[in-house]
Amino acid sequence: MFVYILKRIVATIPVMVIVAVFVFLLLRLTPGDPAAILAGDSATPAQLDRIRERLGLNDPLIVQFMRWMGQLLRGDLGTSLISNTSVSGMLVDRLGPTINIALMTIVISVALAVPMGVIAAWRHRTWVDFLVMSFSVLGFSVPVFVIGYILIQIFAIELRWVPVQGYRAPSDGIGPFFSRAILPSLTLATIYIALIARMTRASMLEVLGEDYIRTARAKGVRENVVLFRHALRNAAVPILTIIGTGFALLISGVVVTESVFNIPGIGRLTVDAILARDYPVIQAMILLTAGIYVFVNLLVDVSYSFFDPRIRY
Amino acid sequence: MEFKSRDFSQAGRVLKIRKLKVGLTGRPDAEPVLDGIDLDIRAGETHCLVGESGSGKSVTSLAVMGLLPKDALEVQGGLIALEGVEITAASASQMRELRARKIAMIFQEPMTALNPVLRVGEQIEEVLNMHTDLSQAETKKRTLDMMEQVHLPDVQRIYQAFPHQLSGGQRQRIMIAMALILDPDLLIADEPTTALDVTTQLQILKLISEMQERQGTAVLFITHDMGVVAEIADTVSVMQHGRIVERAPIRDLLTDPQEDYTKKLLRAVPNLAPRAARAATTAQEVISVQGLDMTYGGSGFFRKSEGVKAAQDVNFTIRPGQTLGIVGESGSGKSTVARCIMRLIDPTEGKVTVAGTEIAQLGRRQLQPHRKHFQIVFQDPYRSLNPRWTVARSLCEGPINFGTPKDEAMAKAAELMELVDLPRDALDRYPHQFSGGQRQRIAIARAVAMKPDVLVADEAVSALDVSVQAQVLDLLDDIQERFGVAMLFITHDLRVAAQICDEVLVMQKGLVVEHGPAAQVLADPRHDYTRNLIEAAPGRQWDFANFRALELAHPRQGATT
Amino acid sequence: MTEIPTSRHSAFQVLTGLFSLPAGARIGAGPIIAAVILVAIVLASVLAPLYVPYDPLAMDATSRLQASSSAHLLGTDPYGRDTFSRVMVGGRVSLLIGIGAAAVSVAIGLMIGLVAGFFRAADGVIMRIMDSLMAIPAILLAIALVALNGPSLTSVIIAITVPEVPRVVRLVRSVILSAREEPYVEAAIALGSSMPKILIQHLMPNTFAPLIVQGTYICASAILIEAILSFLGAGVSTEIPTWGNIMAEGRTYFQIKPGLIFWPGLMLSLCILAINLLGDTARDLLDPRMKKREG
Amino acid sequence: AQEETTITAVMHSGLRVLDPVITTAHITRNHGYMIYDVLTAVDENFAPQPQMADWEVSEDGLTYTFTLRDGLVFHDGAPVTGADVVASLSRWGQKDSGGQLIFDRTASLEAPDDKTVVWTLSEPFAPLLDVISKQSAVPPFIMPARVAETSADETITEYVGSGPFVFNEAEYEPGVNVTYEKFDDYVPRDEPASWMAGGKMVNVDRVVWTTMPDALTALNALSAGEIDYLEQVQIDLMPIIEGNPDVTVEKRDELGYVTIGRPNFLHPPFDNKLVRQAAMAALDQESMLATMQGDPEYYNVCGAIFGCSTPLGSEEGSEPLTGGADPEAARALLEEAGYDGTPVVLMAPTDVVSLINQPVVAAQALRQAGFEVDLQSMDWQSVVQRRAQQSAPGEGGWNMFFTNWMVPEVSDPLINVMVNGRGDDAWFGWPTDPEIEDLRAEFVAADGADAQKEVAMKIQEHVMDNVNYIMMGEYIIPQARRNTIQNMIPSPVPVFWNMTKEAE
Ligand SMILES: Nc1ncnc2c1ncn2[C@@H]1O[C@H](COP(=O)(O)OP(=O)(O)OP(=O)(O)O)[C@@H](O)[C@H]1O
Ligand SMILES: Nc1ncnc2c1ncn2[C@@H]1O[C@H](COP(=O)(O)OP(=O)(O)OP(=O)(O)O)[C@@H](O)[C@H]1O
Ligand SMILES: [Mg+2]
Ligand SMILES: [Mg+2]
Repeated sequence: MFVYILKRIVATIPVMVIVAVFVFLLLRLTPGDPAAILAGDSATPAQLDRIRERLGLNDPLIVQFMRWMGQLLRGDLGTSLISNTSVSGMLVDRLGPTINIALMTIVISVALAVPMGVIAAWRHRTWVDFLVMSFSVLGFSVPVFVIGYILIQIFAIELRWVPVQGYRAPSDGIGPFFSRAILPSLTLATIYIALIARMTRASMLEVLGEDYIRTARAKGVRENVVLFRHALRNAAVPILTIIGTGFALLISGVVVTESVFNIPGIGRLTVDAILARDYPVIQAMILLTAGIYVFVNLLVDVSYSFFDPRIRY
Repeated sequence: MEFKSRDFSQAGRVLKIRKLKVGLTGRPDAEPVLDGIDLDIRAGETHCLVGESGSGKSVTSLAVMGLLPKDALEVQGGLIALEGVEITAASASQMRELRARKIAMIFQEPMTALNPVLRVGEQIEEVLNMHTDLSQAETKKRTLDMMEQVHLPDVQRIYQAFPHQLSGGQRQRIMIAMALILDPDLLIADEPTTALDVTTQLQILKLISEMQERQGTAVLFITHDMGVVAEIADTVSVMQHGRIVERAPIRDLLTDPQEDYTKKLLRAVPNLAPRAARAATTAQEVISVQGLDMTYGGSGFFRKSEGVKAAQDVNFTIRPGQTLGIVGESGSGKSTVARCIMRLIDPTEGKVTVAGTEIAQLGRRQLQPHRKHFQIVFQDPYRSLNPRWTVARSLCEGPINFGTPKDEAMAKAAELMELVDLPRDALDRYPHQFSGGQRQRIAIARAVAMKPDVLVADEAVSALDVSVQAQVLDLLDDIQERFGVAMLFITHDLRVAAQICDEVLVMQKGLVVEHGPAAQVLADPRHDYTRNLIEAAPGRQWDFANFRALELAHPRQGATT
Repeated sequence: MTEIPTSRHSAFQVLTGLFSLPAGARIGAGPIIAAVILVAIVLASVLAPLYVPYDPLAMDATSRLQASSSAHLLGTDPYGRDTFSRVMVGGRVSLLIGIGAAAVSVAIGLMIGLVAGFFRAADGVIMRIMDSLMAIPAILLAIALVALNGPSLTSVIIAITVPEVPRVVRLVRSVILSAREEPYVEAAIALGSSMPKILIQHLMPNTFAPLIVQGTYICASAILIEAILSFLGAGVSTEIPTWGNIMAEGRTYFQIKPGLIFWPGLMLSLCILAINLLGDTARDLLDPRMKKREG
Repeated sequence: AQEETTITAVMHSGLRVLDPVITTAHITRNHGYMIYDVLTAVDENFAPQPQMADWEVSEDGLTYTFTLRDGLVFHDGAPVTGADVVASLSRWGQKDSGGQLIFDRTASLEAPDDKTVVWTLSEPFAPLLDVISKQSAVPPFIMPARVAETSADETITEYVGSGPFVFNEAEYEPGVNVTYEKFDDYVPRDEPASWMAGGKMVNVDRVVWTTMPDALTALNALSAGEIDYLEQVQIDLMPIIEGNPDVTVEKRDELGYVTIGRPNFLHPPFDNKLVRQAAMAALDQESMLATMQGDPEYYNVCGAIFGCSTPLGSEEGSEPLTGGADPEAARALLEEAGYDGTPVVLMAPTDVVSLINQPVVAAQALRQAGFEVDLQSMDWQSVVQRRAQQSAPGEGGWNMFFTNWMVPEVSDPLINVMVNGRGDDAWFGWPTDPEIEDLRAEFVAADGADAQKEVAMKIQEHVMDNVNYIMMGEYIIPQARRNTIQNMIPSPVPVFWNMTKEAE
């Protein structure tokens, strides 16, 4: 197992290299000119060219790539072309909000969705099941921003329980953090609750017909234990997978939530950077998210064999 | 032979079943699965339920447990009362209270009945946690104790093991431990010893009877093993087609059966005496195994463990038309040998030559064309059938793989169904809709359909009632004669081994302790262990087919009859 | 030595083997209603140009953001275009994108996932590549693709599909990892079934239940992602109405004219609900244990 | 002691570039006005007024002498000297198009002493004061000499000015938040504030600018009192806050913006004047503005290329634009031009709210007049990159795009880049238009407001005939504030001096 984890960690390196090359090429294929953003509307072509020269954008691709790789090897993520600030500093500033919201979302989603899915499967084809199903379909098909607006309307504007927008780090106090993070987390959670609940239900349905469930009942085990200990663990693998890939989705999918709730996170940073073609920021962001994906999925893969001992690596 | 002959009329009535009718859910007009079952079991009594496979024995027991599959079967009439409490009307929480404390059940198929993702130790402990207030340490102690009592070896390891790491018999003993640990008032045992070798079986049976003496436990024992019935039963009910056709105290039933069906059943019980050896062939052996070694595992979650040496230095050859039997205690490595030969697992060491090809080292792809030559009937028939596939599809899979056109394969499948005594229309059903024995016959049919050169049968008949078992053994014999199949027959049932084997190989703890012609090994065992095995064979003093006791003075004679 | 018979089957045979439904399967009212709704929406969308009262692109600055009226059944948008006409016509491209993206990512993801789950040797490499792919934001990919190919339906579907595929792969693989340990797989090996056959006929059906969930999710999210993409200029042209871009355009008007989001959203939800119900039914039909026994 | 007052303002975009010389982005200019001061500035009558310095012009119009007023210090405590001014002007002069015109004619720019700057020209340049007083796009902000010595192509890395607010670098998050603190040592002028001129009295302790990408959220936050000020309110969304008694929606300045369409002169069909005229005839200001703004209160049909309420504004010859669409006339023009159905590639940005509508509306109108239109959606960055491509529309080029300007950015022929006719050196679209170049030279040479106005009229006429660009009208984006915010001066640039904040 240790060997496996070690191997996986080593395997991260080629993944990162692939991502790096791919992203680098992709970025240079997309039209757009950071120099133009910098210079503004009325710059002349000659001015633009001078800025490009200074930013090193006129060098051959391979030179630019090697330069970037060199920087990376020295642990330097580079400097934003637009704001001229260090990328690592930006990431540090922006990562906190996103990670905090994402974690809170995951906790909320799993805590709500798994029991929902379990109960729906247990009461297969009853109104409970139907309710969970319908909710999750809504969760998929209502745009995130609508959910956000509705939550704001109810909890921030009508009830005035929480602020409309903004973000405070947990270090500024749990109360302020919580009151601002709860709506965005709920907003983000809807879609994951929907997804996880559906997956839990589907997976549980497969399991509940098994003989060992009957055995558990024969032992006089309480129904909740039958469901959560015996059945859920057997149903866990696809659920875990969804949670894992869902986390990855979260990281990149927070854009809308972050704009609706005005949270200075990396989702917004990424989109802003893409729209401004701020190459060093985009590259760093994608490497970072790739790293997170790899890590989260490693966790998920390792946890498979914890939940299903027949899976061995 | 001594039969039990206690009178229970004074003892309290534990289970009372009246006019029980079970049918398909939502379809009261369809033919019921159980019809008009009446049954009484009193404290301390052992009531055996025998009868053909698919006759409704398991369904009866599930109905008592209140665990009929809701979507498929439902109680449509009658009454079941446990110590006066009517189960048919009990609420879910009442039922929960009753289970494990008052009624416990050992399920028929131990692999599917155990949760694959929980350690078996935890699964036993759970019963205690649910129904007692014992401390953690006490719980564990009770559990390990119980595991010792069902004669599991190496309990510390097995406590930590997951079901898939255990042999069939070990799993079954886990089930037994789970059922016995709370000393229930009524124990339902559905074929609890099918996967156990006779010595272990004997110990388990003793364990149950001790509990009965101690607690006055009533036992409903479902089995097809007449030897076991003869040993343990107070009363016997014979089932056929969802009805009880005959009920009698054990002695009466064995000496003077009334119904034709009962007679037929008893006549089918094989004799423990080895059958006449077949003419030795000089043909080239089709399978030869040399120096086979298999060690499982070797790495744990966070620590290295030594691994389980499941088979060591196994050697044998089989010629066409011959049968080699492997007998031995549960967990001795029989299935492991079978799986190595089938190359379902890769042997750690050794050679396996089938039809002239050395297969122990072949890659998967190279092996595939040779698979036609050797087939296996798995120990666990339910799991070995794809639950999403109809029986017809499962039966056709192999032949189609090797070029038989689909129509032809279908026609063959239908024939095979008849061969193993299942209705043709069952072809369109799914595995979960069959009884345990029916599934096993399907598994046999599937292997036979391939007309292999070598057939490995891992406890292929252990779940079958004797009449069907006899048919299947005839069938195997017939196939062997017609196609010259070499057979590796794994069983713990010495009667069966005696019936079918030319040679017998005895295994213990991964080692071959004795190997020789059947007549010699069974009639004149050299090794202590073999001797123990034979001694332990239940009901060996009774000649079931003739409704009388065997003359023990001339055991050797049987070999020549 | 006996002649070794061939064990080749046409892919067709392998696949048809998969869909032998239980005879006499009973279907309840729910799925039938679902099918009717789905067919109705698809037909209404496909035939929309024939019956909608306005050209979905015709603007009228004098009738912006109107409420429902007899002239404009569902009111108008900020350009004064008729919402009803736009929503109905919008279904065409949206459904195409949703179903296209779901079908493509499920199909590709299923294939790769089967291989990764079953062949340990391939697993490491495939999963690392998938990890890399997952990290690429759809937006970036879409912008690049549009730059290369021009804005087209294909570019949009590819851009949505690429990050979706690894998720499907992961899911399929996880199910296969468990299922391949089942004894019936061993039995199939013993019967000489080829790897592709085992994969497709024995293992693949285990993935259907989770795939139906994932597939419907992809379908819905593709329709919504398309909206985001078209707003970044990487979707289909702004001139082609889709449910996604109608909602995205209506986004800021949420508090003023919720209908701009509500109506296309309703259509989308209905579709997804119907697809889900049908998916569940299909799943139940494919899994005999779920099905009530018919005599 | 009084409690600290902080104004939280949501601005139209995030601040990312801190160098006000290198970019023309409005948010950076606004930032410049917060922390820097300027030598001279325009008041609400477009008239240059002294700010940091008084000036004197020699009789021959060749020598400008600026005298710095007393009490000017940078945020780091150093006094502002003539050398700082010279360095700052020189750097600006390399970047700004108006500045370049002046430096083309500059003999010398020197600081004989700490308080004086002397600017000597080689030939008279009447609009010099107008150019250095302008508020858009790049005003000549005064920085310490060590900062201003940075190359004009590199961004500065030290943000020290002598303006009324101090930039708080620690709390700066690019694109998200920027915090300014009151500069206690700033000495305002005595005159009342008027536009960028006059006394800049700071009455609050801190100003925080934040960016809210979501317009609805910003409005909701204003309603809930989480922010004090919203620079731009989408007019369609005004109903949300209209009922709120604590919030005022108002026009900050009457000038507003213009929106324009620019054809590409290099490629068919717009290389043909008749086709350009046809396009102009096909388009209709009223419906475009109505679609963009909705409420007529906030737009203004206006055919004056220099803006309707500016000194040079004139609507001469603009009937085709202001009189509604005339598809028939357009068709006739197309026929005359022999238009062969070459599709017009119209770039439609999708991520800039203020530019989304124009291409969509235009595409519809052009089609009605018989044009083939290929409306291509893309993000603004792609527009920005693509509009710099001179290749044919089929090969990555384009035919037409739309953009917006603040009225002061187009209000005279020197500032307005679209009337530049120097071919490849001209602004995107690259018209080669010697006539207009002659007119612009005439404008520079013209002496006095009346003479200038006359030339401007000629340019207007010429543009209407040659269709250098299509003026699509003026519009105003209102601002919204909590009622606690008072005394904000009207100005095209939102300024935070003078403003007071009462306790709620
Ligand atoms: N879930 C089910 N759905 C439909 N029919 C079933 C189901 N389970 C069992 N049956 C049918 O009920 C009958 C009785 O089955 P049961 O399992 O009780 O047999 P059994 O006597 O225990 O046989 P065996 O000795 O082979 O285990 C069989 O014909 C079987 O096909
Ligand atoms: N996958 C596995 N991992 C670890 N140990 C295993 C595994 N499978 C079997 N074993 C162990 O190997 C030994 C031999 O098992 P095997 O299944 O061959 O026994 P068997 O002779 O077939 O017994 P039975 O008659 O009970 O089926 C047992 O002790 C068992 O616990
Ligand atoms: Mg049974
Ligand atoms: Mg075994």
